[in-house]
Amino acid sequence: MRVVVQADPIDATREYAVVRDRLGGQAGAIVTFSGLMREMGEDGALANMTLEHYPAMTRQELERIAREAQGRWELDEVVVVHRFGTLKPGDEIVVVVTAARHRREAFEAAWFLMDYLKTRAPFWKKETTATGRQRWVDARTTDASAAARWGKTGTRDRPTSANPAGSRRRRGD
Amino acid sequence: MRVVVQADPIDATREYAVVRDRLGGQAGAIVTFSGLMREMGEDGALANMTLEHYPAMTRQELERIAREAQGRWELDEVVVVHRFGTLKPGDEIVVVVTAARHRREAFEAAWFLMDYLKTRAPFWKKETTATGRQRWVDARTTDASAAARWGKTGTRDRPTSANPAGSRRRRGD
Amino acid sequence: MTESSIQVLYFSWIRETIGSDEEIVALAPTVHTVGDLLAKLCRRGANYQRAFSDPGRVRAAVNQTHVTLDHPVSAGDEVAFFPPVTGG
Amino acid sequence: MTESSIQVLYFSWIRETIGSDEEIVALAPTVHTVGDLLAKLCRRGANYQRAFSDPGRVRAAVNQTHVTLDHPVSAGDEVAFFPPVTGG
Repeated sequence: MRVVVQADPIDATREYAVVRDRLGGQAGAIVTFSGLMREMGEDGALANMTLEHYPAMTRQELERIAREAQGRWELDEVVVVHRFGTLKPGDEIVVVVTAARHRREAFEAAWFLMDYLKTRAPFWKKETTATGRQRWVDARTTDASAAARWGKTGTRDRPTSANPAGSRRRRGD
Repeated sequence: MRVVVQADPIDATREYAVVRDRLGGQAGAIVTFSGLMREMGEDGALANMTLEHYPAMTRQELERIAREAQGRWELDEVVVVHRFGTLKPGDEIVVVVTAARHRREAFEAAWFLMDYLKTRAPFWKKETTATGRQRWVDARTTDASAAARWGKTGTRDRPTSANPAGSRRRRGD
Repeated sequence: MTESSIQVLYFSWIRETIGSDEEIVALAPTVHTVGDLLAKLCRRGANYQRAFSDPGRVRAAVNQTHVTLDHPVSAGDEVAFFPPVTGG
Repeated sequence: MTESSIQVLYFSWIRETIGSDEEIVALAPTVHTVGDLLAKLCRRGANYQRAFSDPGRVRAAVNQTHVTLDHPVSAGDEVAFFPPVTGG
Protein backbone atom coordinates (compact mmCIF):
# COMPACT_ATOMS: atom_id res chain seq x y z
CA MET A 1 0.00 0.00 0.00
CA ARG A 2 1.26 3.43 -0.92
CA VAL A 3 -0.59 6.60 0.15
CA VAL A 4 0.94 9.99 -0.61
CA VAL A 5 -0.30 13.56 -0.23
CA GLN A 6 1.98 15.95 -2.08
CA ALA A 7 2.32 19.50 -3.38
CA ASP A 8 4.58 18.42 -6.24
CA PRO A 9 3.09 17.41 -9.60
CA ILE A 10 2.05 13.76 -9.70
CA ASP A 11 3.84 11.49 -12.16
CA ALA A 12 1.13 8.96 -12.99
CA THR A 13 3.39 7.03 -15.36
CA ARG A 14 5.93 6.50 -12.58
CA GLU A 15 3.23 5.34 -10.15
CA TYR A 16 2.09 2.77 -12.71
CA ALA A 17 5.59 1.64 -13.68
CA VAL A 18 6.63 1.06 -10.05
CA VAL A 19 3.63 -1.20 -9.47
CA ARG A 20 4.12 -3.14 -12.71
CA ASP A 21 7.84 -3.66 -12.19
CA ARG A 22 7.46 -4.66 -8.55
CA LEU A 23 4.67 -7.18 -9.21
CA GLY A 24 6.53 -8.69 -12.19
CA GLY A 25 3.97 -11.24 -13.37
CA GLN A 26 2.07 -11.68 -10.10
CA ALA A 27 -0.92 -9.52 -11.07
CA GLY A 28 -2.87 -10.00 -14.28
CA ALA A 29 -4.62 -6.63 -14.21
CA ILE A 30 -3.62 -3.10 -13.28
CA VAL A 31 -6.09 -0.21 -13.37
CA THR A 32 -4.73 3.31 -13.19
CA PHE A 33 -7.18 6.14 -12.66
CA SER A 34 -6.14 9.77 -13.10
CA GLY A 35 -8.33 12.68 -12.10
CA LEU A 36 -7.22 15.79 -13.98
CA MET A 37 -7.90 19.49 -13.64
CA ARG A 38 -10.17 20.56 -16.50
CA GLU A 39 -9.55 23.88 -18.24
CA MET A 40 -13.24 24.84 -18.20
CA GLY A 41 -14.98 25.61 -14.91
CA GLU A 42 -18.63 26.52 -14.45
CA ASP A 43 -17.80 30.20 -14.98
CA GLY A 44 -15.57 29.73 -18.05
CA ALA A 45 -11.88 29.13 -18.68
CA LEU A 46 -9.73 28.58 -15.60
CA ALA A 47 -6.28 29.96 -14.85
CA ASN A 48 -5.62 27.63 -11.94
CA MET A 49 -7.12 25.80 -8.99
CA THR A 50 -6.04 25.63 -5.38
CA LEU A 51 -6.66 22.50 -3.33
CA GLU A 52 -6.92 23.23 0.39
CA HIS A 53 -6.75 20.23 2.68
CA TYR A 54 -6.71 19.22 6.36
CA PRO A 55 -3.15 18.00 6.74
CA ALA A 56 -3.59 16.19 10.07
CA MET A 57 -6.51 14.21 8.66
CA THR A 58 -5.86 13.76 4.93
CA ARG A 59 -3.27 11.02 5.00
CA GLN A 60 -5.00 8.89 7.60
CA GLU A 61 -8.35 9.24 5.81
CA LEU A 62 -6.77 8.13 2.52
CA GLU A 63 -5.17 5.20 4.36
CA ARG A 64 -8.55 4.25 5.83
CA ILE A 65 -10.06 4.26 2.33
CA ALA A 66 -7.17 2.20 0.90
CA ARG A 67 -7.44 -0.36 3.73
CA GLU A 68 -11.18 -0.56 3.16
CA ALA A 69 -10.49 -1.46 -0.50
CA GLN A 70 -7.94 -4.09 0.57
CA GLY A 71 -10.53 -5.59 2.89
CA ARG A 72 -13.17 -5.79 0.17
CA TRP A 73 -11.05 -7.14 -2.68
CA GLU A 74 -8.00 -9.34 -2.98
CA LEU A 75 -5.50 -6.84 -4.27
CA ASP A 76 -1.82 -7.20 -5.04
CA GLU A 77 -1.27 -3.46 -4.66
CA VAL A 78 -3.13 -0.22 -3.91
CA VAL A 79 -1.67 3.22 -4.58
CA VAL A 80 -3.37 6.54 -3.81
CA VAL A 81 -1.54 9.79 -4.58
CA HIS A 82 -3.37 13.09 -4.04
CA ARG A 83 -2.11 16.55 -4.74
CA PHE A 84 -2.72 19.78 -2.81
CA GLY A 85 -1.75 23.40 -3.42
CA THR A 86 -2.05 25.24 -6.72
CA LEU A 87 -2.64 23.27 -9.95
CA LYS A 88 -2.95 24.29 -13.58
CA PRO A 89 -5.32 22.82 -16.19
CA GLY A 90 -4.25 19.35 -17.31
CA ASP A 91 -2.46 18.54 -14.05
CA GLU A 92 -3.23 15.30 -12.25
CA ILE A 93 -5.22 15.95 -9.05
CA VAL A 94 -5.28 12.35 -7.97
CA VAL A 95 -3.91 9.03 -9.20
CA VAL A 96 -5.15 5.65 -8.01
CA VAL A 97 -3.49 2.37 -9.05
CA THR A 98 -4.95 -1.05 -8.22
CA ALA A 99 -3.42 -4.40 -9.14
CA ALA A 100 -5.19 -7.73 -8.88
CA ARG A 101 -5.22 -11.20 -10.35
CA HIS A 102 -8.15 -10.44 -12.63
CA ARG A 103 -9.59 -7.28 -14.14
CA ARG A 104 -12.86 -7.25 -12.23
CA GLU A 105 -11.19 -6.82 -8.84
CA ALA A 106 -8.85 -4.14 -10.17
CA PHE A 107 -11.67 -2.18 -11.85
CA GLU A 108 -14.03 -2.38 -8.89
CA ALA A 109 -11.40 -1.43 -6.33
CA ALA A 110 -10.18 1.58 -8.35
CA TRP A 111 -13.72 2.82 -8.90
CA PHE A 112 -14.57 2.29 -5.21
CA LEU A 113 -11.46 4.19 -4.13
CA MET A 114 -12.38 7.16 -6.32
CA ASP A 115 -16.03 7.18 -5.21
CA TYR A 116 -15.03 7.06 -1.55
CA LEU A 117 -12.22 9.54 -1.86
CA LYS A 118 -14.57 12.04 -3.54
CA THR A 119 -16.85 12.09 -0.48
CA ARG A 120 -14.37 11.45 2.36
CA ALA A 121 -10.91 12.85 1.61
CA PRO A 122 -10.71 16.32 3.24
CA PHE A 123 -9.89 18.45 0.17
CA TRP A 124 -11.63 21.60 -1.06
CA LYS A 125 -11.18 23.11 -4.52
CA LYS A 126 -11.08 26.83 -5.20
CA GLU A 127 -11.05 27.79 -8.87
CA THR A 128 -9.57 30.98 -10.29
CA THR A 129 -10.91 31.94 -13.72
CA ALA A 130 -8.83 33.48 -16.49
CA THR A 131 -10.48 36.81 -15.58
CA GLY A 132 -9.35 36.49 -11.96
CA ARG A 133 -12.61 35.53 -10.26
CA GLN A 134 -12.41 32.95 -7.49
CA ARG A 135 -15.02 30.39 -6.53
CA TRP A 136 -15.20 27.41 -4.18
CA VAL A 137 -16.32 24.32 -6.08
CA ASP A 138 -19.56 22.81 -4.75
CA ALA A 139 -19.73 19.12 -3.95
CA ARG A 140 -21.61 17.17 -6.62
CA THR A 141 -24.64 15.31 -5.34
CA THR A 142 -23.81 12.55 -7.84
CA ASP A 143 -20.59 11.95 -5.88
CA ALA A 144 -22.58 11.18 -2.73
CA SER A 145 -24.83 8.73 -4.56
CA ALA A 146 -21.84 7.15 -6.32
CA ALA A 147 -20.24 6.49 -2.93
CA ALA A 148 -23.49 5.25 -1.39
CA ARG A 149 -23.87 2.42 -3.91
CA TRP A 150 -20.86 0.64 -2.35
CA GLY A 151 -22.67 0.28 0.98
CA LYS A 152 -21.36 0.87 4.48
CA THR A 153 -17.70 1.03 5.46
CA GLY A 154 -16.03 -1.41 7.79
CA THR A 155 -17.90 -4.44 6.49
CA ARG A 156 -14.82 -6.54 5.91
CA ASP A 157 -16.54 -9.78 6.77
CA ARG A 158 -18.94 -9.26 3.88
CA PRO A 159 -18.16 -11.66 1.02
CA THR A 160 -16.49 -10.04 -1.98
CA SER A 161 -19.19 -11.37 -4.27
CA ALA A 162 -21.70 -9.06 -2.62
CA ASN A 163 -20.14 -5.87 -3.94
CA PRO A 164 -22.12 -3.71 -6.38
CA ALA A 165 -20.83 -4.89 -9.72
CA GLY A 166 -21.45 -8.48 -8.72
CA SER A 167 -25.16 -8.05 -9.10
CA ARG A 168 -25.44 -5.31 -11.61
CA ARG A 169 -27.95 -5.58 -14.38
CA ARG A 170 -29.06 -3.50 -17.31
CA ARG A 171 -32.01 -1.32 -16.56
CA GLY A 172 -35.05 -3.09 -17.95
CA ASP A 173 -33.52 -6.56 -17.77
CA MET B 1 -9.08 6.81 -31.58
CA ARG B 2 -5.89 4.78 -31.64
CA VAL B 3 -5.92 1.03 -32.31
CA VAL B 4 -2.63 -0.82 -32.60
CA VAL B 5 -1.70 -4.49 -32.92
CA GLN B 6 2.00 -4.98 -32.37
CA ALA B 7 4.73 -7.57 -31.76
CA ASP B 8 6.89 -5.07 -29.88
CA PRO B 9 6.51 -4.67 -26.11
CA ILE B 10 3.76 -2.22 -25.16
CA ASP B 11 4.76 0.92 -23.31
CA ALA B 12 1.68 1.62 -21.20
CA THR B 13 3.20 4.74 -19.66
CA ARG B 14 3.71 6.25 -23.10
CA GLU B 15 0.14 5.42 -24.18
CA TYR B 16 -1.15 7.21 -21.08
CA ALA B 17 1.18 10.20 -21.38
CA VAL B 18 0.25 10.81 -25.03
CA VAL B 19 -3.45 10.94 -24.14
CA ARG B 20 -2.92 13.21 -21.13
CA ASP B 21 -0.67 15.63 -22.98
CA ARG B 22 -2.90 15.81 -26.05
CA LEU B 23 -6.10 16.44 -24.07
CA GLY B 24 -4.43 19.06 -21.85
CA GLY B 25 -7.30 19.89 -19.50
CA GLN B 26 -10.19 18.78 -21.72
CA ALA B 27 -10.83 15.47 -19.94
CA GLY B 28 -11.31 15.17 -16.18
CA ALA B 29 -10.76 11.43 -15.99
CA ILE B 30 -8.41 8.95 -17.64
CA VAL B 31 -8.61 5.23 -16.97
CA THR B 32 -5.70 3.05 -18.08
CA PHE B 33 -6.15 -0.71 -17.98
CA SER B 34 -3.23 -3.08 -18.41
CA GLY B 35 -3.61 -6.79 -18.86
CA LEU B 36 -0.37 -8.52 -17.95
CA MET B 37 1.05 -11.98 -18.45
CA ARG B 38 1.07 -13.78 -15.11
CA GLU B 39 4.03 -15.94 -14.17
CA MET B 40 1.80 -18.79 -12.91
CA GLY B 41 -0.31 -20.79 -15.35
CA GLU B 42 -2.68 -23.60 -14.48
CA ASP B 43 0.17 -26.10 -14.78
CA GLY B 44 2.72 -24.12 -12.77
CA ALA B 45 5.36 -21.51 -13.52
CA LEU B 46 5.47 -20.22 -17.08
CA ALA B 47 8.50 -19.57 -19.25
CA ASN B 48 6.59 -17.62 -21.89
CA MET B 49 3.35 -17.31 -23.80
CA THR B 50 2.67 -17.00 -27.51
CA LEU B 51 -0.29 -15.00 -28.75
CA GLU B 52 -1.51 -16.18 -32.16
CA HIS B 53 -3.93 -13.88 -33.94
CA TYR B 54 -5.87 -13.48 -37.20
CA PRO B 55 -4.04 -10.54 -38.76
CA ALA B 56 -6.63 -9.68 -41.41
CA MET B 57 -9.35 -9.52 -38.78
CA THR B 58 -7.69 -8.34 -35.54
CA ARG B 59 -7.31 -4.68 -36.25
CA GLN B 60 -10.77 -4.18 -37.70
CA GLU B 61 -12.37 -6.11 -34.84
CA LEU B 62 -10.55 -3.92 -32.28
CA GLU B 63 -11.69 -0.84 -34.23
CA ARG B 64 -15.28 -2.10 -34.17
CA ILE B 65 -15.07 -2.53 -30.39
CA ALA B 66 -13.53 0.92 -29.93
CA ARG B 67 -16.21 2.55 -32.11
CA GLU B 68 -18.88 0.72 -30.15
CA ALA B 69 -17.49 2.28 -26.94
CA GLN B 70 -17.44 5.72 -28.57
CA GLY B 71 -21.08 5.25 -29.52
CA ARG B 72 -22.11 4.28 -26.00
CA TRP B 73 -20.18 6.92 -24.03
CA GLU B 74 -19.05 10.45 -24.67
CA LEU B 75 -15.30 9.91 -24.74
CA ASP B 76 -12.48 12.34 -25.40
CA GLU B 77 -10.16 9.51 -26.40
CA VAL B 78 -10.02 5.73 -26.78
CA VAL B 79 -6.79 3.78 -27.13
CA VAL B 80 -6.49 0.01 -27.60
CA VAL B 81 -3.06 -1.56 -27.99
CA HIS B 82 -2.78 -5.34 -28.20
CA ARG B 83 0.33 -7.41 -28.45
CA PHE B 84 0.93 -10.63 -30.39
CA GLY B 85 3.87 -13.03 -30.64
CA THR B 86 5.93 -14.30 -27.73
CA LEU B 87 5.66 -12.62 -24.32
CA LYS B 88 7.37 -13.21 -20.99
CA PRO B 89 5.79 -12.98 -17.51
CA GLY B 90 5.09 -9.40 -16.46
CA ASP B 91 4.72 -8.13 -20.05
CA GLU B 92 1.67 -6.10 -20.98
CA ILE B 93 -0.65 -8.14 -23.24
CA VAL B 94 -3.12 -5.33 -23.77
CA VAL B 95 -3.47 -1.69 -22.75
CA VAL B 96 -6.71 0.27 -22.95
CA VAL B 97 -6.91 4.01 -22.25
CA THR B 98 -10.19 5.92 -22.02
CA ALA B 99 -10.56 9.65 -21.37
CA ALA B 100 -13.82 11.39 -20.52
CA ARG B 101 -15.22 14.41 -18.76
CA HIS B 102 -16.10 12.43 -15.63
CA ARG B 103 -14.82 9.21 -14.07
CA ARG B 104 -17.97 7.15 -14.59
CA GLU B 105 -17.77 7.30 -18.39
CA ALA B 106 -14.03 6.55 -18.38
CA PHE B 107 -14.40 3.57 -16.00
CA GLU B 108 -17.40 2.09 -17.78
CA ALA B 109 -15.89 2.45 -21.25
CA ALA B 110 -12.56 0.89 -20.24
CA TRP B 111 -14.29 -2.03 -18.54
CA PHE B 112 -16.61 -2.50 -21.51
CA LEU B 113 -13.67 -2.49 -23.93
CA MET B 114 -11.89 -5.18 -21.94
CA ASP B 115 -15.00 -7.35 -21.55
CA TYR B 116 -15.72 -7.11 -25.28
CA LEU B 117 -12.15 -7.58 -26.37
CA LYS B 118 -11.88 -10.74 -24.24
CA THR B 119 -14.70 -12.40 -26.19
CA ARG B 120 -14.29 -10.84 -29.67
CA ALA B 121 -10.67 -9.99 -30.46
CA PRO B 122 -9.22 -12.94 -32.45
CA PHE B 123 -6.27 -13.87 -30.22
CA TRP B 124 -5.33 -17.28 -28.83
CA LYS B 125 -2.86 -17.85 -26.01
CA LYS B 126 -0.46 -20.77 -25.88
CA GLU B 127 1.50 -21.12 -22.66
CA THR B 128 4.90 -22.77 -22.29
CA THR B 129 5.75 -23.88 -18.77
CA ALA B 130 9.21 -23.68 -17.22
CA THR B 131 9.47 -27.44 -17.83
CA GLY B 132 8.76 -26.99 -21.54
CA ARG B 133 5.16 -28.19 -21.73
CA GLN B 134 2.81 -26.30 -24.05
CA ARG B 135 -0.91 -25.74 -23.60
CA TRP B 136 -3.57 -23.67 -25.33
CA VAL B 137 -5.41 -21.51 -22.78
CA ASP B 138 -9.13 -22.22 -22.57
CA ALA B 139 -11.61 -19.37 -22.79
CA ARG B 140 -13.06 -18.47 -19.36
CA THR B 141 -16.83 -18.78 -19.16
CA THR B 142 -16.77 -15.75 -16.84
CA ASP B 143 -15.48 -13.71 -19.79
CA ALA B 144 -18.57 -14.55 -21.82
CA SER B 145 -20.91 -13.56 -18.99
CA ALA B 146 -18.89 -10.40 -18.32
CA ALA B 147 -19.35 -9.35 -21.95
CA ALA B 148 -23.03 -10.31 -21.97
CA ARG B 149 -23.93 -7.87 -19.17
CA TRP B 150 -23.26 -4.95 -21.53
CA GLY B 151 -26.09 -6.01 -23.83
CA LYS B 152 -26.17 -6.21 -27.62
CA THR B 153 -23.76 -4.47 -29.94
CA GLY B 154 -24.77 -1.82 -32.41
CA THR B 155 -27.29 -0.17 -30.09
CA ARG B 156 -25.91 3.32 -30.42
CA ASP B 157 -29.29 4.98 -30.08
CA ARG B 158 -29.63 3.55 -26.58
CA PRO B 159 -29.26 6.28 -23.95
CA THR B 160 -25.98 6.20 -22.04
CA SER B 161 -27.87 6.06 -18.76
CA ALA B 162 -29.08 2.58 -19.64
CA ASN B 163 -25.67 0.98 -19.39
CA PRO B 164 -25.02 -1.55 -16.59
CA ALA B 165 -23.42 0.56 -13.88
CA GLY B 166 -26.24 3.07 -14.15
CA SER B 167 -28.61 0.78 -12.39
CA ARG B 168 -26.35 -1.36 -10.30
CA ARG B 169 -27.34 -2.13 -6.75
CA ARG B 170 -25.97 -4.11 -3.89
CA ARG B 171 -27.30 -7.61 -3.64
CA GLY B 172 -30.02 -7.55 -1.02
CA ASP B 173 -30.85 -3.85 -1.46
CA MET C 1 -4.96 24.72 25.16
CA THR C 2 -6.04 23.93 28.71
CA GLU C 3 -7.51 20.69 29.97
CA SER C 4 -11.07 22.04 29.65
CA SER C 5 -10.81 23.51 26.17
CA ILE C 6 -10.98 22.17 22.63
CA GLN C 7 -9.22 23.19 19.45
CA VAL C 8 -11.55 24.16 16.59
CA LEU C 9 -10.46 24.26 12.94
CA TYR C 10 -12.27 25.73 9.92
CA PHE C 11 -11.70 24.99 6.23
CA SER C 12 -12.68 26.33 2.81
CA TRP C 13 -15.41 28.97 2.66
CA ILE C 14 -16.39 28.29 6.28
CA ARG C 15 -12.88 29.40 7.24
CA GLU C 16 -13.18 32.46 4.99
CA THR C 17 -16.64 33.44 6.24
CA ILE C 18 -15.62 33.14 9.88
CA GLY C 19 -12.30 34.86 9.16
CA SER C 20 -10.22 32.43 11.18
CA ASP C 21 -8.68 29.05 10.54
CA GLU C 22 -8.16 27.88 14.10
CA GLU C 23 -9.17 28.83 17.62
CA ILE C 24 -9.26 27.49 21.16
CA VAL C 25 -12.73 27.26 22.65
CA ALA C 26 -13.49 26.72 26.34
CA LEU C 27 -15.65 23.66 26.83
CA ALA C 28 -18.81 24.98 28.54
CA PRO C 29 -20.79 22.53 30.70
CA THR C 30 -23.70 22.75 28.22
CA VAL C 31 -21.54 21.49 25.32
CA HIS C 32 -21.74 17.74 25.04
CA THR C 33 -21.85 17.20 21.27
CA VAL C 34 -20.49 18.68 18.06
CA GLY C 35 -23.96 20.18 17.49
CA ASP C 36 -23.86 21.87 20.94
CA LEU C 37 -20.46 23.34 20.03
CA LEU C 38 -21.84 24.63 16.72
CA ALA C 39 -24.75 26.35 18.54
CA LYS C 40 -22.34 27.93 21.00
CA LEU C 41 -20.09 29.21 18.18
CA CYS C 42 -23.10 30.76 16.41
CA ARG C 43 -23.60 33.03 19.41
CA ARG C 44 -20.16 34.53 18.76
CA GLY C 45 -21.31 36.73 15.90
CA ALA C 46 -22.90 37.20 12.49
CA ASN C 47 -19.90 35.72 10.66
CA TYR C 48 -20.35 32.39 12.49
CA GLN C 49 -24.09 32.45 11.89
CA ARG C 50 -23.49 33.04 8.17
CA ALA C 51 -20.89 30.26 7.96
CA PHE C 52 -23.20 27.76 9.64
CA SER C 53 -26.54 29.05 8.31
CA ASP C 54 -27.15 26.00 6.09
CA PRO C 55 -26.66 22.84 8.18
CA GLY C 56 -26.81 20.77 5.00
CA ARG C 57 -23.54 22.34 3.88
CA VAL C 58 -21.61 21.82 7.12
CA ARG C 59 -19.59 18.71 7.90
CA ALA C 60 -17.50 17.94 10.99
CA ALA C 61 -14.59 15.81 12.14
CA VAL C 62 -13.50 15.01 15.69
CA ASN C 63 -9.86 14.08 16.11
CA GLN C 64 -9.46 13.74 12.31
CA THR C 65 -12.39 11.37 11.86
CA HIS C 66 -15.68 12.23 10.09
CA VAL C 67 -18.57 12.45 12.56
CA THR C 68 -22.21 13.53 12.64
CA LEU C 69 -23.42 16.43 14.79
CA ASP C 70 -24.57 14.16 17.61
CA HIS C 71 -21.00 12.95 18.18
CA PRO C 72 -19.71 13.77 21.71
CA VAL C 73 -16.91 16.27 22.31
CA SER C 74 -14.53 16.14 25.23
CA ALA C 75 -11.80 18.36 26.62
CA GLY C 76 -8.66 18.13 24.47
CA ASP C 77 -10.51 17.16 21.28
CA GLU C 78 -9.68 18.65 17.90
CA VAL C 79 -12.96 19.53 16.16
CA ALA C 80 -13.02 20.64 12.50
CA PHE C 81 -15.89 22.25 10.56
CA PHE C 82 -15.89 22.30 6.77
CA PRO C 83 -18.16 22.13 3.68
CA PRO C 84 -18.72 18.80 1.89
CA VAL C 85 -15.33 17.77 0.50
CA THR C 86 -14.47 18.25 -3.19
CA GLY C 87 -11.21 16.37 -3.69
CA GLY C 88 -10.36 13.73 -6.25
CA MET D 1 -8.73 -19.38 -55.83
CA THR D 2 -11.36 -19.67 -58.55
CA GLU D 3 -14.71 -17.92 -58.74
CA SER D 4 -16.47 -20.93 -57.26
CA SER D 5 -14.14 -21.57 -54.33
CA ILE D 6 -13.65 -20.15 -50.85
CA GLN D 7 -10.57 -19.66 -48.73
CA VAL D 8 -10.64 -21.43 -45.36
CA LEU D 9 -8.38 -20.46 -42.43
CA TYR D 10 -7.74 -22.32 -39.17
CA PHE D 11 -6.34 -20.97 -35.91
CA SER D 12 -5.00 -22.22 -32.58
CA TRP D 13 -5.51 -25.89 -31.71
CA ILE D 14 -7.99 -26.28 -34.58
CA ARG D 15 -5.15 -25.37 -36.93
CA GLU D 16 -2.81 -27.78 -35.15
CA THR D 17 -5.33 -30.65 -35.11
CA ILE D 18 -6.12 -30.27 -38.79
CA GLY D 19 -2.45 -29.78 -39.61
CA SER D 20 -3.02 -26.85 -41.97
CA ASP D 21 -3.50 -23.14 -41.52
CA GLU D 22 -5.13 -22.32 -44.83
CA GLU D 23 -6.72 -24.06 -47.79
CA ILE D 24 -8.87 -23.43 -50.83
CA VAL D 25 -12.15 -25.34 -50.85
CA ALA D 26 -14.41 -25.72 -53.90
CA LEU D 27 -17.89 -24.44 -53.11
CA ALA D 28 -20.15 -27.48 -53.66
CA PRO D 29 -23.80 -26.80 -54.59
CA THR D 30 -24.87 -28.30 -51.26
CA VAL D 31 -22.88 -25.75 -49.24
CA HIS D 32 -24.99 -22.72 -48.41
CA THR D 33 -23.93 -21.91 -44.86
CA VAL D 34 -20.86 -22.01 -42.61
CA GLY D 35 -22.41 -25.09 -40.96
CA ASP D 36 -22.70 -26.81 -44.36
CA LEU D 37 -19.02 -26.06 -45.00
CA LEU D 38 -18.07 -27.48 -41.60
CA ALA D 39 -19.96 -30.71 -42.39
CA LYS D 40 -18.25 -30.97 -45.77
CA LEU D 41 -14.81 -30.47 -44.18
CA CYS D 42 -15.50 -33.21 -41.62
CA ARG D 43 -15.77 -35.71 -44.48
CA ARG D 44 -12.15 -34.97 -45.39
CA GLY D 45 -10.67 -37.06 -42.60
CA ALA D 46 -10.26 -37.94 -38.94
CA ASN D 47 -8.16 -34.85 -38.20
CA TYR D 48 -11.03 -32.58 -39.30
CA GLN D 49 -13.54 -34.64 -37.33
CA ARG D 50 -11.36 -34.34 -34.23
CA ALA D 51 -10.90 -30.60 -34.67
CA PHE D 52 -14.62 -30.02 -35.01
CA SER D 53 -15.88 -32.77 -32.67
CA ASP D 54 -17.16 -30.33 -30.02
CA PRO D 55 -19.32 -27.70 -31.74
CA GLY D 56 -19.37 -25.70 -28.47
CA ARG D 57 -15.65 -25.06 -28.90
CA VAL D 58 -15.76 -23.94 -32.54
CA ARG D 59 -16.27 -20.35 -33.66
CA ALA D 60 -16.33 -18.92 -37.18
CA ALA D 61 -15.80 -15.69 -39.05
CA VAL D 62 -16.78 -14.85 -42.63
CA ASN D 63 -14.76 -12.12 -44.28
CA GLN D 64 -13.20 -11.19 -40.91
CA THR D 65 -16.51 -10.80 -39.08
CA HIS D 66 -17.78 -13.10 -36.30
CA VAL D 67 -20.76 -15.19 -37.49
CA THR D 68 -22.90 -18.08 -36.32
CA LEU D 69 -23.03 -21.39 -38.17
CA ASP D 70 -26.22 -20.48 -40.05
CA HIS D 71 -24.45 -17.59 -41.79
CA PRO D 72 -24.41 -17.96 -45.62
CA VAL D 73 -21.18 -18.53 -47.55
CA SER D 74 -20.60 -17.43 -51.13
CA ALA D 75 -17.88 -17.90 -53.70
CA GLY D 76 -14.87 -15.75 -52.92
CA ASP D 77 -15.53 -15.61 -49.16
CA GLU D 78 -12.81 -15.99 -46.55
CA VAL D 79 -14.07 -18.33 -43.84
CA ALA D 80 -12.12 -18.85 -40.61
CA PHE D 81 -12.60 -21.52 -37.92
CA PHE D 82 -11.12 -21.13 -34.47
CA PRO D 83 -11.71 -21.88 -30.76
CA PRO D 84 -13.27 -19.24 -28.47
CA VAL D 85 -10.79 -16.35 -28.37
CA THR D 86 -8.48 -15.83 -25.37
CA GLY D 87 -6.93 -12.43 -25.95
CA GLY D 88 -6.76 -9.47 -23.61
